[in-house]
Amino acid sequence: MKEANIGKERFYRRYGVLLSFIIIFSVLALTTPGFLSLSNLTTVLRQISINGILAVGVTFVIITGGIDLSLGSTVALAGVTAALFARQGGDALALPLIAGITTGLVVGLVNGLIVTRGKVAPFIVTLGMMTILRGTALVVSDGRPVSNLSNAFNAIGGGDLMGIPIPILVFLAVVVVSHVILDRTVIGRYVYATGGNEKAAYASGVDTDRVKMFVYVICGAFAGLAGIVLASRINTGQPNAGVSFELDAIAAAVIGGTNLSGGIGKVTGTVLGVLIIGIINNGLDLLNVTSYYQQIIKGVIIIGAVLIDRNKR
Amino acid sequence: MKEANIGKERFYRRYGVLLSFIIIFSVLALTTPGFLSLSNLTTVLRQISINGILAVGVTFVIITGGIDLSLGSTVALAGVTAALFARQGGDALALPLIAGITTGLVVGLVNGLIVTRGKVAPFIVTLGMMTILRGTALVVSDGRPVSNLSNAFNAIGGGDLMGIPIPILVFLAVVVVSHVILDRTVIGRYVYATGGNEKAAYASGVDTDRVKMFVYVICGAFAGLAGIVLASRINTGQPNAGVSFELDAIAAAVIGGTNLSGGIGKVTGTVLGVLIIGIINNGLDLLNVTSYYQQIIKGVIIIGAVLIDRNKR
Amino acid sequence: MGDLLELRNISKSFPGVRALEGVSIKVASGSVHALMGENGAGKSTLMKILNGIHRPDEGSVILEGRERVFSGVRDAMEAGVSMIHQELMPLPELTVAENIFLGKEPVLGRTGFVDFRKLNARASIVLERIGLDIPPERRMKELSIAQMQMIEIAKAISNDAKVIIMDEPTSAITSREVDVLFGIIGQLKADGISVIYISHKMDEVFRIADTITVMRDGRVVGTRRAEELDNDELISMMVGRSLNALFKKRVTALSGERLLKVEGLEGDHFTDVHFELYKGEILGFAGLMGSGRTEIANAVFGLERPHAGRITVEGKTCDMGSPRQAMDHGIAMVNEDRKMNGLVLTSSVAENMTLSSLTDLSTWIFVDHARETEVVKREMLRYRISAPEAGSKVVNLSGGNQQKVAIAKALLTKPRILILDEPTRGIDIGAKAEIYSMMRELADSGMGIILISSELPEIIGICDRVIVMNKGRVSAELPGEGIDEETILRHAMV
Amino acid sequence: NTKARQAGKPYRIGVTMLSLQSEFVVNVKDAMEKYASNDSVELLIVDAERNADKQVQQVESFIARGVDAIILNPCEVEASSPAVDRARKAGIPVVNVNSETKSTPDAFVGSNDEESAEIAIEHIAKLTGGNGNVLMIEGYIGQAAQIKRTSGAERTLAKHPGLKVLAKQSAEWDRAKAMSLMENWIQVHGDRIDAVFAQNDEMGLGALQALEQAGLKNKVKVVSIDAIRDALGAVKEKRLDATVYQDAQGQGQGAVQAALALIRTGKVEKTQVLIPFQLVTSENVDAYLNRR
Ligand SMILES: Nc1ncnc2c1ncn2[C@@H]1O[C@H](COP(=O)(O)OP(=O)(O)OP(=O)(O)O)[C@@H](O)[C@H]1O
Ligand SMILES: Nc1ncnc2c1ncn2[C@@H]1O[C@H](COP(=O)(O)OP(=O)(O)OP(=O)(O)O)[C@@H](O)[C@H]1O
Ligand SMILES: [Mg+2]
Ligand SMILES: [Mg+2]
Repeated sequence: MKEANIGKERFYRRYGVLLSFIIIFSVLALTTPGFLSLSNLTTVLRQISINGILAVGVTFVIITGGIDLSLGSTVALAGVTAALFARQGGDALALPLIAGITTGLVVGLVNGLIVTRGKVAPFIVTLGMMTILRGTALVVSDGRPVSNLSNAFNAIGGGDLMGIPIPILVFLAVVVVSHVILDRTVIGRYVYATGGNEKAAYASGVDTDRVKMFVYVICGAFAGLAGIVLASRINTGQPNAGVSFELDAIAAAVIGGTNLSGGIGKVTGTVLGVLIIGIINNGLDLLNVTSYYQQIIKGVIIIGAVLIDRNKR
Repeated sequence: MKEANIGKERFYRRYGVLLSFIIIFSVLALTTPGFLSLSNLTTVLRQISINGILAVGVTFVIITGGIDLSLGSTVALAGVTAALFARQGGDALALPLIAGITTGLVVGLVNGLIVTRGKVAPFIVTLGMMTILRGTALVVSDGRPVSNLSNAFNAIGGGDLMGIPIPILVFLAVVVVSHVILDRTVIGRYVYATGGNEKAAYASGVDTDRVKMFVYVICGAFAGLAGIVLASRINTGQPNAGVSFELDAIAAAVIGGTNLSGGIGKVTGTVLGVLIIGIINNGLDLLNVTSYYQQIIKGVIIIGAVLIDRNKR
Repeated sequence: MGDLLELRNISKSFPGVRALEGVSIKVASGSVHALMGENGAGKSTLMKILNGIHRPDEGSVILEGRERVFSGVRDAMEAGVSMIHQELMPLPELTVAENIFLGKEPVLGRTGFVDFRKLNARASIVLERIGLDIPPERRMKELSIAQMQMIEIAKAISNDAKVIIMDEPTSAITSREVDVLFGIIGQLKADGISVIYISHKMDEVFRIADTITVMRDGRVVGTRRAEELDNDELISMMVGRSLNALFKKRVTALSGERLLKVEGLEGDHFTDVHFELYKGEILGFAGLMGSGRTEIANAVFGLERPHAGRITVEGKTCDMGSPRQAMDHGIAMVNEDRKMNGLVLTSSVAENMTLSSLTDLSTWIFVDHARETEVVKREMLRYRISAPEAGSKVVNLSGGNQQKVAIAKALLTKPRILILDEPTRGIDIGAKAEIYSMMRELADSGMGIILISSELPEIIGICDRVIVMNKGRVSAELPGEGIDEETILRHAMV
Repeated sequence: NTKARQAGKPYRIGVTMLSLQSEFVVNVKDAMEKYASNDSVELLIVDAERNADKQVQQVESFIARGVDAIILNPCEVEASSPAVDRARKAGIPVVNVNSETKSTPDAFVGSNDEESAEIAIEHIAKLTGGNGNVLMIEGYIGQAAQIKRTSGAERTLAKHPGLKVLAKQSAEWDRAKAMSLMENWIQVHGDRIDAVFAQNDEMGLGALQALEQAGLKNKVKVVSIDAIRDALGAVKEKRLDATVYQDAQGQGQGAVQAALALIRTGKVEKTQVLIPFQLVTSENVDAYLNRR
């Protein structure tokens, strides 16, 4: 009996999110006509890819005990920057890609520097950056969408490769790379150690400041990538895009079992969190639930998913 | 030399925010014509009152190591509820006031219950509640502003008492009550203890769950109050009001020295944080800075204010 | 004298661990009942049940003849149970007075307002009683660990308790404070209050205990009157076998090769510190609490920047900017505060153990899992770390096993110089013996070891040379042979 | 500007705009600035960020600073009304631009939002022959523009019983959100969709893109409102079937003119200048493209 008990707890700890996901998925599959079709599931995957890229990026940051509220604005700024180069640059892809990702990288670098050198709480640094970057995106684009982008650029968001939409492939690549980094590499270990107990990690010879720089930079770079995907998906660099994207990304990570106080989290969990949010959004639209009620239901499910998984830790 | 050093640290710890405030205030006073006029300073105070009420409320929550992201939606829902009663209720004030504050109270109660009983992270509970309450506000108001409110109700936001605008008086009352609670009462001690080291507080016989309930309820009630003030200021219960108010409130608390990991914070500090944000907003408008650049400057100053104060902790 | 308290047939399981199995003990009123046993035997768990923190799976608590079910700490406190926890639980931002009276603040009338005057006045009285000369308004975070430990004691005795549980109350304090504590325990006994006293220190237990219960693997091995037992008998009850001599002396002669030289080191709380460490030597640092030993170690290990001074390792002057740099120079350190500065509690045994030496266990940027597992298994066996598996979270290990993980982590960096700051704090006698013999072995193989300890017997027993610190200065350097506690204390106090 | 200053103290007009993150509003603002640069006027432009209380605060600030007139681009009908009341109480002339408030200002220059939706739906009726299934993408729920465009659309739809609304949903004025919404709708409604009405161009363009990707565009008509640059381009390329032109130029310029008249003479010729909406299709799009 006691053994069984232990087994149950372990099961929850490892598979709690999966359970939430399966429950929600099954309910939708049973109640929602069209939900299970291949084309709908592909649609869901394409739609989650942007939130997915952001959520995986912010998972790194959250594991170190930090947070990044500037994600949404970074998406906007990177999208606008990339679009500016995609407009001027003819059909060359390299320039807009480099511009977008570099924008994200630099944002991450600045976040990381203020957090580590300035010793300001990540919440406040990235909250300040959120406004700064939004303003910058508006300045850069003069408050207007940047459009008329090259076909090559627009193909990133619209095209497929071997039948799979490119945004999905980008998301998959981000997932695989991130999973490997966190699960298999030395720096991945340091990320967990820094979040679990910064002082102890430092005393164990981990350069915790460098680890933090690393996570903000990788999170920023992913946000830049997400900005590119978004801009090419809607064929425009929108300075007002991405508002509150960070909240969805953080919610996905936390639903997926990442602990906001640091030290705990997995890419696979975050992916499940992203999927949960994605199928809820899709399912509620398919069911044509009124927007008012959509919000209520979404909120309930987010809390509910974490409740099911609460045995974590 | 060592003594001087310690003295300096103490000074920063106690007066760092004040220093930031004085610097920003002086710069604005010197560069901005009209900033120092009595009518302008009164305007500033009236403008900060809503954010002030919210920031003081969320200070309680943050000191226990929690967070409340549902503030903005609570403001909207409480405003709508109060407005519904202010419309029906003729010139009676009691009903809308009770309705608004009770709404906030109940929201706080639910937040507190899920945090303590459900053991879900406050970030995710209140993030979920943020959407739920927004949806509820839309349902309750049927997606439309609730208007045609009684004059008595509208007078709360628009009127004065002995020449002082009522919102300022409400804010002052909130500040005084909160300061006394946190600084002088037993429950105030428990709030700090719970945030400083929950296990230790529990082991000392503090009912930490009850303390947490208390802070969410008080924060919710204040948000309800802020919702009433807002609705009466704009003569409408607006279901989409208050978007991202929580971020300004949290920023004010953190600028004021409240520590997001709990245990540290003062009402006086939060008030300074609120004032800093208020005079920045006001000053940038007075200086006629373009709105895009305003955002950039605001972000920089928020981070800067905390940087000056970083010796805290 | 009747029994004040009875714990009857208590069982308790945690995920993967059966912590207690049918444990029964009786505590007479006005007596000191010592609870002893190896790390992880279940002592703290049993006491947390009595204190209302844990609920037992089976069994009952009978206090003053009545069966009680405590729904929380508050409940237990009101019934007259008070506890000093093994892990320090300070509230760093609150004042000393607020810490002591947390949960029982004096109020003005029935208003809910704290009566700060009365609070501070009462705190002063309690502080005087425990012989601590600090203002009650001082913030807790400004105290040293030892002082915090004394505050925990103050907190427990200021409750109106019938039973006071003391879970390793002396693990962070020096003999002077121990004497104060034992004086207080004497008074408590005289007042008819019972004390349950958990410690790994034999001499203490024999000094004050009336009754001794020994636990092993979640069960009671036996309960005896203290005077019926002697040292060896007690040890064999605890570890299931008898131990050879605790301390082994050096077998090889010192080569005299200098590993470390520290000159003119100055920090916040210490000045003008000189010393040298030789190959194969165990150098002890003795002193009272707050005498600056930890800070010196931190400076040498790169955790804190000294204001002045020079550190030379194997003839090379080194700049210790960070622990990483110190490690690169062959230094490793086991911190005195394993929870704060030693271990990542949310991570597993394996992850903690290899954290400092991860680059040695990896190919390119990837961790070599197979090699890591092999190393961790080997080390777990070597130090007899009892954990369900290498992947178990450290937070669920007993204190002693946590300490062993911290030591293993330091040694995996293959240091030439090892700094051990209070390495046996909270460790059971068996593990202590293992650590001592390990230290000897390491020293014999050429490592230089600095041992900072407040336990004079181990300083005297194992060190080749002893430096005594007094208020931040080196007050004496004594040879390892032929010193006694009195000599050390004289230099430490003056 | 320097000239104006030398000639005497320039008039100062406080301007609070609904949201400078919305292209149409930015266009109105630009038109004001352009017009003001010809006259001795200093515009103090602030962004209310769609927050009615902020707008009221900004007007309070303007009053405290003693501006000569205030131009208000209201966030909300009711909620922005106190701004008008306060300004009038302080004796400062107020001009509402683009949309109305409940309180009456000294002058109004703008359009009636309901009309824009009427034009759009009428065009859809024309394109579909009065029969078909329509999807409606709404703006941010609870905002004045959303409420009016919804009610205008619903009123007109009622006149065309052959037009059936399959679903309506909010995409919060956002292109990406509208695209995702449309993608989801395609999954359920697929070939049954005949037309899409989006309450602004951003959302219209998002829907358009989803339809194009699903290969449904040639079957489905899309009409939206505002005539922002991208939308005009899409109309020109015959991708978007129509947009409804709202005259940013005329509104901005008219508002400054009215404010100046109020400052100088204390009155305006017409207290209500209604600038009509115009339907833009591929036939007349060039005229609108040239206006920029
Ligand atoms: N919260 C917990 N979750 C899981 N396991 C636990 C928990 N607390 C204690 N244990 C386990 O229960 C057993 C008994 O631990 P306990 O702390 O009571 O030992 P102890 O006798 O106090 O040891 P020490 O002398 O090292 O303090 C150990 O195996 C420990 O790992
Ligand atoms: N967190 C702290 N804040 C302020 N002062 C401290 C702190 N920790 C220690 N001190 C002070 O620093 C001095 C040296 O302390 P240190 O910890 O190095 O001594 P120690 O000899 O290791 O003693 P022990 O560890 O037994 O307390 C003491 O005066 C102590 O009061
Ligand atoms: Mg123990
Ligand atoms: Mg020490």
